[in-house]
Amino acid sequence: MSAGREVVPARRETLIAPSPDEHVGRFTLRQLSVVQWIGVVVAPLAWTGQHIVGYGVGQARCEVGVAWNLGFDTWQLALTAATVLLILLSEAAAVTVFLATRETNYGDGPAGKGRWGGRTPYARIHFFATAAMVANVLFLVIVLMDGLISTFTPLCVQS
Amino acid sequence: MSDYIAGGVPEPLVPRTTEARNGREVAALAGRRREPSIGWWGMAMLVASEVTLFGTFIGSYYYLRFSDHRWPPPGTPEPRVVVPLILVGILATTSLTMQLAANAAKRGRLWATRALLVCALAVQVGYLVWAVRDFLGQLHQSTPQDSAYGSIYYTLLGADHVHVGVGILLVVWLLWKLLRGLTMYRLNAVQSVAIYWHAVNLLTLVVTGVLLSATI
Amino acid sequence: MLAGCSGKQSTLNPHSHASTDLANLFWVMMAVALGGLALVTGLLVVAWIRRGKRGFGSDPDDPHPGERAGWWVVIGMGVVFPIAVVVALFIVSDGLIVNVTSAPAASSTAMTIDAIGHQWYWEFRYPGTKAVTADEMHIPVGARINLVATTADVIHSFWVPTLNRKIDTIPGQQNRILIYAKNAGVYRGTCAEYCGLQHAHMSMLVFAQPKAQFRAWLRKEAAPAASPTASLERQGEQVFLNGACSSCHAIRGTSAAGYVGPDLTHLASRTTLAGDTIPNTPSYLSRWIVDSQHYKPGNEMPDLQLSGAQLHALVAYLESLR
Amino acid sequence: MATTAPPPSASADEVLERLERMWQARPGVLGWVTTTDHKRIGLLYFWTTLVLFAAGGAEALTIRTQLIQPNQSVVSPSTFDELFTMHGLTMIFFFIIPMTTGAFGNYLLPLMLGARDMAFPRMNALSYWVFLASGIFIYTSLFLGMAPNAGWFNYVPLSNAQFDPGHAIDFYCLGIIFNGISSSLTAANFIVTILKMRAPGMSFNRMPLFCFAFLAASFGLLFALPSLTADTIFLFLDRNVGTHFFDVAKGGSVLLWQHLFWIFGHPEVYILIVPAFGIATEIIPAFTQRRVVAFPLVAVAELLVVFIGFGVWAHHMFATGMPTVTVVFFAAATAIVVIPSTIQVFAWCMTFITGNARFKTPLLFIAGFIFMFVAGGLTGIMFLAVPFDQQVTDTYFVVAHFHYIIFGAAVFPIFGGMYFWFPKVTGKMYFELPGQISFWIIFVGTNLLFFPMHIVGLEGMTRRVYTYPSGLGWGPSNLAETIGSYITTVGIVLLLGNLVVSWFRGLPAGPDPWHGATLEWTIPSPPPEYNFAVIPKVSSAYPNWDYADRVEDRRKLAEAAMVLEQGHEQPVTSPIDGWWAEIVEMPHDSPWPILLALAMSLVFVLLLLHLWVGAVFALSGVALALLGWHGKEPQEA
Repeated sequence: MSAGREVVPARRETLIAPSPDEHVGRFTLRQLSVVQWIGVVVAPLAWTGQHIVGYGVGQARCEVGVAWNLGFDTWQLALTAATVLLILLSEAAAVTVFLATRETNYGDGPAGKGRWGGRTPYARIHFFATAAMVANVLFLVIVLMDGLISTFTPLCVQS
Repeated sequence: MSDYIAGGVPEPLVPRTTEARNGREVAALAGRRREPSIGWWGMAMLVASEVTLFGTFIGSYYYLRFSDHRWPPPGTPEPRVVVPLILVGILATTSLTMQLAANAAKRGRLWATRALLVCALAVQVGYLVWAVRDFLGQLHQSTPQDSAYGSIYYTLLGADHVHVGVGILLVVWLLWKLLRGLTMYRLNAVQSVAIYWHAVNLLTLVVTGVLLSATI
Repeated sequence: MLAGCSGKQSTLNPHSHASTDLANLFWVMMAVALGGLALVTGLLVVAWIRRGKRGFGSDPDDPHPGERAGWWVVIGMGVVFPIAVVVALFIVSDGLIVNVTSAPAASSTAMTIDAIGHQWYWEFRYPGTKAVTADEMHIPVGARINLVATTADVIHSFWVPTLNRKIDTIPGQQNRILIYAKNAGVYRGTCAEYCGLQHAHMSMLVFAQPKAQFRAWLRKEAAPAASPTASLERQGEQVFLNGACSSCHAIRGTSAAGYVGPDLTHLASRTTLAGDTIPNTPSYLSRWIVDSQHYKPGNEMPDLQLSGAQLHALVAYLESLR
Repeated sequence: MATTAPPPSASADEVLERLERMWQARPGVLGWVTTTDHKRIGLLYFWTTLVLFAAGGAEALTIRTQLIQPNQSVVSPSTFDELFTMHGLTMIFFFIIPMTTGAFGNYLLPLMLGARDMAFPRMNALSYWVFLASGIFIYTSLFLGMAPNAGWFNYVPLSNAQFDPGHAIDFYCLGIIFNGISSSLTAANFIVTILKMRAPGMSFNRMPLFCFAFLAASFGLLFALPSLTADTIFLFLDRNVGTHFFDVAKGGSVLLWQHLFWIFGHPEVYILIVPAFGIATEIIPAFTQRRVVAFPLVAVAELLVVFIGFGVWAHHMFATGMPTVTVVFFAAATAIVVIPSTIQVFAWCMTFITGNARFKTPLLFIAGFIFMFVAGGLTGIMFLAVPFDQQVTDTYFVVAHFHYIIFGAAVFPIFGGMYFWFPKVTGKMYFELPGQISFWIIFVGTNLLFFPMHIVGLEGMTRRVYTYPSGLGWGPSNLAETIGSYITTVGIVLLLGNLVVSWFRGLPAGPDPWHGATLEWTIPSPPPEYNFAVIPKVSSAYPNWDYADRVEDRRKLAEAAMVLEQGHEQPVTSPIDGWWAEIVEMPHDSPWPILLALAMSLVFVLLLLHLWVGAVFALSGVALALLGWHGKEPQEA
């Protein structure tokens, strides 16, 4: 929700917080925050999409007999490749943010060691980046597992 | 930094928003509040839950469709395309009206808010009246008891109409509240009902699209 | 202990390639699991031994002792190692072993048997013959059999643990599973999906016989019931046909064609009654007819109000149905 | 701090006295009926769920007694079916969820976030009254002898009108929907509370892990329940209106029920145990005097386990004959959903080792929880092996697995949490020795109860059989299980007895007996109605150990700064970074929540009796209650 015009100056004076335009390495703080969210949300969403579509394609092909002009394996491999790319993008974003904010500390509060100590939002950005770096690996593994196995298993054999 | 202040703002500068009792105060305090209200968040949660419910209904629709090749089954009339689309399109415009009402309320403009809400209400009531008549009309040709298609068709449509009806009750309640002027509480209410209506309009569009997909 | 003499229905007492693979898979996973449990328990024991040694605030320079080491353990033992384990398990079980238990290719099987679940008994049909029996399935040893599992009412699940994994009987669906017995014997199976009041008494016996024996059995089973010779048995037949029995049970070769209860054409050739609940002896049979609700409360069979003489004749007749 | 200079004429005592006056509740029963205080609502939840826990436990004991040896007939088959159905429903919907989210969450979340109440105090009360009503509703069926009897997952067609006539399944459908309303309200309330009501300065990376766990569980509930609601609506319509959602003959599908049920049902499992993780991650730091190792990974693991948990549902349906190519998607997700748990387990163990562990009763329960959770989790991993899953599903092996998870991983931390926060809630200290004894009895009892289930399961014993033949070697294991169930009962009775006696006889505990890590230990025990006299300063996830901040708070109290005593006032912050956005007036206690719950109960009773028109009229009662609810605005209070 955008702030009403008349109070913007007041906010600038009173909000004891780093300016969003402050430079952190190559990025401004605002950009860094955006990149951090990319690192956090892209991979889960990509996996969600691949999970639903991949399952749906299998159901449609085997339970209903709907065969779109593309073959099943082509579908799965294309889907897997696209998802893997998105997840790698997400991971790259997380790593970038992690490296850019190393001089902070997610847990020790403003008194923490490092250039920014544990101050908000640096510490929050670093915290999410750290978490995302590990989380994205899990999504990558899931996608590779089912994407590849589903192309190797004989098509439409009842399990 | 040494003079770090928890929350970034010293207490005296934080707006005590619930104190706003008229349009001017509302405008001033709402402007200084840099975040959506708690009520807005609460409504967002309700909306998330309702959207998920409809997501489940729609998922069931396609699951049933893909487990039965005759869709709609022979003897069941295909849903009409043109009229529903037009009316849903008209209903969707109320999102704009509701949002304008919310913005007007945020700027403390009581009369503008009331006027915009009345406009929205007119369209919404019109839509619901037509929708209910059409619903009952269709029941003469086919019923939910005919087949799984009928069951999910009427459940989806009915659930959507119910949500439109609840939205109308909310708008009526807002107008009744606004008879006694504008307060921060009522501003929050207007903003919350606005996002409810955004969700309902979106759902109505999607549901109509899903039901029409049977004709493809 | 698990696969002992009483393992008639034990998953760890395999008598087919499929169950053998499943049992071996289990033992491997079990070993790994025990290792994991031992590891974590060991860590807890270490913590207990080292209790009171150090902690927060004990060293002002290092407020969080061992944090870095902890991170590496969490990354290594908590992420990398378990991912390696589950991926390996996934490939072995869901890439390879899954094909052993999935539905057999139609061309690869010697014969087909239909298993139809009823509340609460199993009906077995042998397509291509007239043979219909209940709760006791006969199969040739060493033959790949394509078992088609369907249901007449609710969801049941066909399961003979020593021969293969289970398969649900879903209304509107024809699920298939491979049945194969390496050696002759009697294997016990049961309904695995909760199917109502007598789910507990919906078991079955699978008789794996040498091919010749099996063919003989099938020929006999396909034939209609021999009409009774002794007068008592003939009275019994009349009781059966004129009484309530024939409205629910079928006896091929007579006018009785009910489809509520199991087919009784060759009842006497079965070893058990009511889904392996009681042995099939004249005394148990008569007690079952008089008061089936005692053995299997809630089953469909009504109290027939038979006189002693009628019951005597009826049992004699049923015992003649070999 | 110059910026928060005190108003000239206010001393600490005046301020506290004004807060007392402002926040004090109505006296007597009326105070409890109309309360919106999250602590009182938490206690109401606690006592109610304990009663329902006793009911579910009694059902379990009857089941175990029936199965003590082959061919028993302690109860009739139909009673047995009702018992195991009600046991499942009770323990999941009426004990664990309301105990963790309802009792622990309600009481502790605001205290840990530095808030004075939940985001929606009256909605919070509504959740409780609706929960109570739904509990009474579903247990009425048991006393009327028409309790649900198709198992807690209630598969069609067994549960449709043809095979289960009468009201049993209608009670199930309506009871589940009714209870789901309560849970959804609680979930929404928790999410908004966690996102918006944190003390200023508590950015996400400074939020206690307990709150991450409850955030995850609340999102799980919010997005999982609609699927179950839709499912039960379909079934109710099929049974009473004649629709054909699950009728194969008319183009319906019986597997639709299973898909919708398990899309809810599997996240449900994580909704049950993630709050328990949260409890563990509070108890461990307190008793090792050390922060949880790898904080960000544990935090994200709690969220991930619920998120990935939405993608594994079909592993409950591997035996229904789906194509292998679709099955593997769920097997892969099932494989990886393990990893967040391994992350947490090793983080906990390393915290144990690198910290200064004091094995008091709460920590014993957590150690036991880790053991049980790992044991249950390892059998859980086996279910990603599709063929093995197809072999053991619907047998006692699965029963063993999920009881290790649900009793071991969810109920053990609940017991540990009862001991841990007992001093905070009552101001009394429990007796340590009986506490430790109760742990060992429960630990031995549960393992004796649940471990042999693995064996009988592998030996081929299927679930939900009211009896079993002799001669298959299942007798000894079942006997051991039954004995184990009795031992466990003894342990639980001892635990509760210890707490009750301590309540009257216990020594005063003081505000912080454990040198705990989070904000609830900075305030007196039991906490005052307004929770925090001074809105606390938070600069890490373990604020009670940030000595400087606590000193500053005390100084502010002396200066009457950061007190917000002009009404039921509460700071509201931004969702991620905790910037201070506004100060709002919170609602006072109100009679409308319980009245609204009554109106809703009337609707559901009329639906049960198939009085459709009456139900529609009763909805107007709901509308009236809502009007009254919103009649008086906070600034008019």
